[in-house]
Amino acid sequence: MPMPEWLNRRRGKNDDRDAAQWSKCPNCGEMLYRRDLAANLYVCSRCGYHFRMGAYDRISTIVDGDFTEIGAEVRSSDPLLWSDRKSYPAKLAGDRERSGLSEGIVCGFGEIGGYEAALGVMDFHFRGGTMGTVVGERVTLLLEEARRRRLPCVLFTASGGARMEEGMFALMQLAKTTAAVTRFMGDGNLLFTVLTDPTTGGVSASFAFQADVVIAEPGAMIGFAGRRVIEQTIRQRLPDRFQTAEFLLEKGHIDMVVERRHIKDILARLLEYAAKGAQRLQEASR
Amino acid sequence: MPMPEWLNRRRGKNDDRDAAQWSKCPNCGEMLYRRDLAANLYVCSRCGYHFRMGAYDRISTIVDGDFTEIGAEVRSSDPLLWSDRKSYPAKLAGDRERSGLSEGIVCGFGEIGGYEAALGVMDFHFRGGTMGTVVGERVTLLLEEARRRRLPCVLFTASGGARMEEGMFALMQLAKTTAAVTRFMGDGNLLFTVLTDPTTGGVSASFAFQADVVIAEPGAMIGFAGRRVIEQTIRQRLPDRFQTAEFLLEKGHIDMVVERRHIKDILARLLEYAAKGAQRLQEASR
Amino acid sequence: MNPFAEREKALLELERRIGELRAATADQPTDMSSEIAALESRYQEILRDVYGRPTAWQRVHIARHPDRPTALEYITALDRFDELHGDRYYRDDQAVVGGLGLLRGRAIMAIGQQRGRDTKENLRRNFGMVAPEGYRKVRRLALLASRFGVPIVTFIDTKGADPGISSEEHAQSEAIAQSLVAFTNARVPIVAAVVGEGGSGGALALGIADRVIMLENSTYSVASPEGCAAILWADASKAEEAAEHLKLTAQDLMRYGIIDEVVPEPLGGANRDPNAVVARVLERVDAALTALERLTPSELLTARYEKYRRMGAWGERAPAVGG
Amino acid sequence: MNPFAEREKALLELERRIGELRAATADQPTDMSSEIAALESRYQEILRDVYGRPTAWQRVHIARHPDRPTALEYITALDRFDELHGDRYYRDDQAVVGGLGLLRGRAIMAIGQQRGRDTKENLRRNFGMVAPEGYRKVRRLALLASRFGVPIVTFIDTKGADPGISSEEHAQSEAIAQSLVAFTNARVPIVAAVVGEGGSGGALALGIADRVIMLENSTYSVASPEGCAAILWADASKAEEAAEHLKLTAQDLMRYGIIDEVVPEPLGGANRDPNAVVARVLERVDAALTALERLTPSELLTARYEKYRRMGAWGERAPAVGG
Ligand SMILES: [Zn+2]
Ligand SMILES: [Zn+2]
Repeated sequence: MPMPEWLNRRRGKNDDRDAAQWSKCPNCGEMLYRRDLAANLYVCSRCGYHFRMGAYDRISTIVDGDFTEIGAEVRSSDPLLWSDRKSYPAKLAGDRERSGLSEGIVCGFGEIGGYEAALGVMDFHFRGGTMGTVVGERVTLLLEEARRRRLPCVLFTASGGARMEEGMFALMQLAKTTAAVTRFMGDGNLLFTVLTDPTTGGVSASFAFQADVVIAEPGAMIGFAGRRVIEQTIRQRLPDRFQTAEFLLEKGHIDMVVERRHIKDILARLLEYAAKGAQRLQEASR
Repeated sequence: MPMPEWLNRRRGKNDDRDAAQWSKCPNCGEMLYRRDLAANLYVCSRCGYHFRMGAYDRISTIVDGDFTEIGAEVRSSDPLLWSDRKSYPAKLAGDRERSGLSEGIVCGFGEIGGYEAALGVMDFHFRGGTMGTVVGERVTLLLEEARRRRLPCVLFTASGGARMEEGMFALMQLAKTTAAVTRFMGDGNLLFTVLTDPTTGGVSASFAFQADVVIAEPGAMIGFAGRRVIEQTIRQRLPDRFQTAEFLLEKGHIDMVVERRHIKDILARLLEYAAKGAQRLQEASR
Repeated sequence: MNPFAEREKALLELERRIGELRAATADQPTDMSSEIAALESRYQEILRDVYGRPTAWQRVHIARHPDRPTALEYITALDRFDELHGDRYYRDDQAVVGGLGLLRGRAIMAIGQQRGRDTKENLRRNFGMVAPEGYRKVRRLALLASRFGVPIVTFIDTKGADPGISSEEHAQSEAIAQSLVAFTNARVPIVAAVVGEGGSGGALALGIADRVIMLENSTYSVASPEGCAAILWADASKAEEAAEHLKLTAQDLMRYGIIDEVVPEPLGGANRDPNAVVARVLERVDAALTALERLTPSELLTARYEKYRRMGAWGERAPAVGG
Repeated sequence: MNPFAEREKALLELERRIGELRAATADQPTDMSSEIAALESRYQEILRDVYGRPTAWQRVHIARHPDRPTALEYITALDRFDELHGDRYYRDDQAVVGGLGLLRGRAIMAIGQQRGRDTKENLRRNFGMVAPEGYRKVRRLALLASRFGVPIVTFIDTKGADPGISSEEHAQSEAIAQSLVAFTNARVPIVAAVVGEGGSGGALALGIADRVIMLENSTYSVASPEGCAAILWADASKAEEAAEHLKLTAQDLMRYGIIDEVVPEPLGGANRDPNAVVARVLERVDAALTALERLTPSELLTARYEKYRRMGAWGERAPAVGG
């Protein structure tokens, strides 16, 4: 797949992660050559383990061609003037440097299998994908613009929870994005989410599970409370499968578990059903 | 409480049930003088056991004064030309004679604590309160008229399930009453149900649990499948509490368990909340 | 053991012999055509004898035949199918299969009760007896169909709702009641196909539809014959008698106006040519959808209300019984 | 042991002695007024010393004080209350109490998190930590309030959502997410009162409101101080430090525009005069409802959207941080 120009442009700072030529699969221990791993969509060729994936890498595997980013200009402020071992602005600067991202989500518009859609992709590499004011604002801007353009929306989630350093401003993003989701869906627009490893806390308890169709990647850890918190509460070790995508499928929480290489296909098919449904409604109303 | 004239009129044939001067409480074994039992709303004065109650008796304890019956002219036909040990028309005639009722539900309009409402009361004494075309039609007529008059509706349920002798016509009453409930509620009208002993099968799986607020009498058996069917399926005896109102309250299925002597009060209070809410909405819209 | 499957053995034996003779004829110069014709005539005779005019009770057994196509046969015969799982709360009930798919290029939401095709699947699918979690999945998918704007197609095949302890604990009544509401309110066309047994409220929870079609030997009734006999005469063994009383055949229900169309099966039942039956049902579903597609959502809802409003027999429309 | 309850002991001892002296004075001719005055002055001094300007961490303890009025104190102080139970599916979660009631003649839907007032109630109420069944009850009652046309009043008091195994198995995330949707969509006025601890998404699930009021010593935060310390520094014992960082006091949140009103408490906290505090909160709820009552449903929804739309600090409205 040729790399689109916008992707190369945004990727620059990401390259230091490629410095390590080999990655060890945390599941089966296989040493994987990093270029092969990337070519295999960051899935272990031996055991199928799904590595966490960068937002721009993800976008390049989902959209057909161009991707028009929106909300990139929205940047964090430091409302609580937080400083513990490090100041919050210093933490942000460090993550920007390391990840090549301006914040924990990349939002924009593109075509998926020929169907235009809004697309937001969270990235765990930036502050653990925590939900803060920028993530909340970008999701809201995306949904508002998608609503204006009457386009369906796909959100890929990856989040360790709420961003402590933004305190209640972070928590309020659940309310803000819920308001945006509710308006968007209330007008009859469809929302699809793809939950990737990990999807927990505030993101899990808002748009991740407010969608019309909820898809998850194999092995992804998904839940409200973190594993550690539960183990401390109940004072015993949890089974390995607990809170995995497969566990949630069995428990009826999610619609499907889909391997990374099929996710674009399934999204395109959902968009096709939606397009056919919309067309049918339009014809019936004539 | 003076007996309203309409009640005496409709009650005539009921009186043979009063011939037995004494009733034995099935729960505690106490012998109860029938007139005292009636004065105590058919609740055992010793243990609080709630006897099954006739529809007209019930109505007289719920409405303030007058009750205008509707749908009384709707009578069963025999669509399947059913005849087993007895013909279906003969079974109906027998039940009419014994119960003094024209069918398994009495519907109409009256005031409850000063609030006008639609009221339907099922009676187990007629064909075990089974759901047939007449029950379905009367409930539908009641809801349609209540919708026209923008009145809330209260339905007391008591049902052994669907009426076999009307075959699929009986089953279709679930669809018909659901359609009526859905239109009624869809226009913003409130539906309250009071589940009395027993409420099972099709009635349980339709309007009983489609209501805004679901109340039950103490000790009432409520469920979809009958106790016997479940016991045969699992080949073991069920605990006594299984499917009682109290059990369902714990399991979160119903809003409240209310003693018979408080039911009118609680209905009046619900109607008062609804009236205040409607008034508030009207004032806000001005 | 299904008595119909038993009787089929004689036919299968004849089929085998005819096949052998034909093979022999092809290889050899001997003219065996008259022997073959004789056997075939006998075969047709048995076929008519065994299957020609099945009684209601016989149809119950055809409807329960282990080789009769199940919901999944119809669903997997779609041009495409993407299964959606779960009630979002507690469990993915596998007695219900549902999801988005394409039928002759048309996007639909397909939902079926799946009874299982072997012992292992029977257990996993709970013999097609749906629990509250399953009806909540049904309800969710019906609501989702309205959001996508795609019609709903259901494949009904259940003895009835699951009668277990946990189903009662998890509010089976509420689950069915709310599924009925979802179908009543769906702003998209609904076509229901009764492809096996349609048992009681557990079937109707997928059965409120703008058009209901039924296979010739399917049954649809207010209670299973066994259940009806147990209720009326406290004797489940009188099921055959109940079956005749209940008027549960497609022909009866068509006459009563409770269903809209009967889809013919081959002599001997759908199990004798599953692929043809599946194709025929899907063809009829497609035709029904084509007819319904022209209606706006509000026309659909009005027509659906009127349809069920009329169901019943009372007052001026039917002679009253007794006094 | 709650450190504030410990410190109160000195005060209670002084109170007792002042009371004794007063009683003695009444009986005897001896003039003890100067001794009484001295003790009272010392009492006030300790009061100011102990409670005068509590730190954030001290407020966390006041908010958790065992004698602080719980949600049920507010709810039972209504003119009338009819409790409604259950999620309609699985369980009546007693960590949530909700129902219809009258507040100064106005019909409302009251919903509160109830942490319990003694060990037995704590267990029954799961310390006010709500499970998915509870959030589904909340959602149901919020929808019901819109059907009745009555405003919603919530009393928030929780460390956070229940973090147990079965809560995860029953889709805690979905339950909270859908409660947020229900409050966002409610076509009636919503007033939320943070009366104790407001912990994380588990509190916000009852907290989306047209007007949010907070008691002076209540706390409301993105995570409990212990949780925050565990997340950031893997050391829950650094909770005090986290409490100061989190800006979880009513005063801070008022300054940030995240809440709308601070309701004063007596010196020493609401536990020192529960009845007065309950009455004052209900009075402020009533005032908020009076103001909101004039709005039509669509005005309410628009205002609510705009309110939460503004929550955050970025772009032109706030100086960006770093590059
Ligand atoms: Zn591997
Ligand atoms: Zn008794």
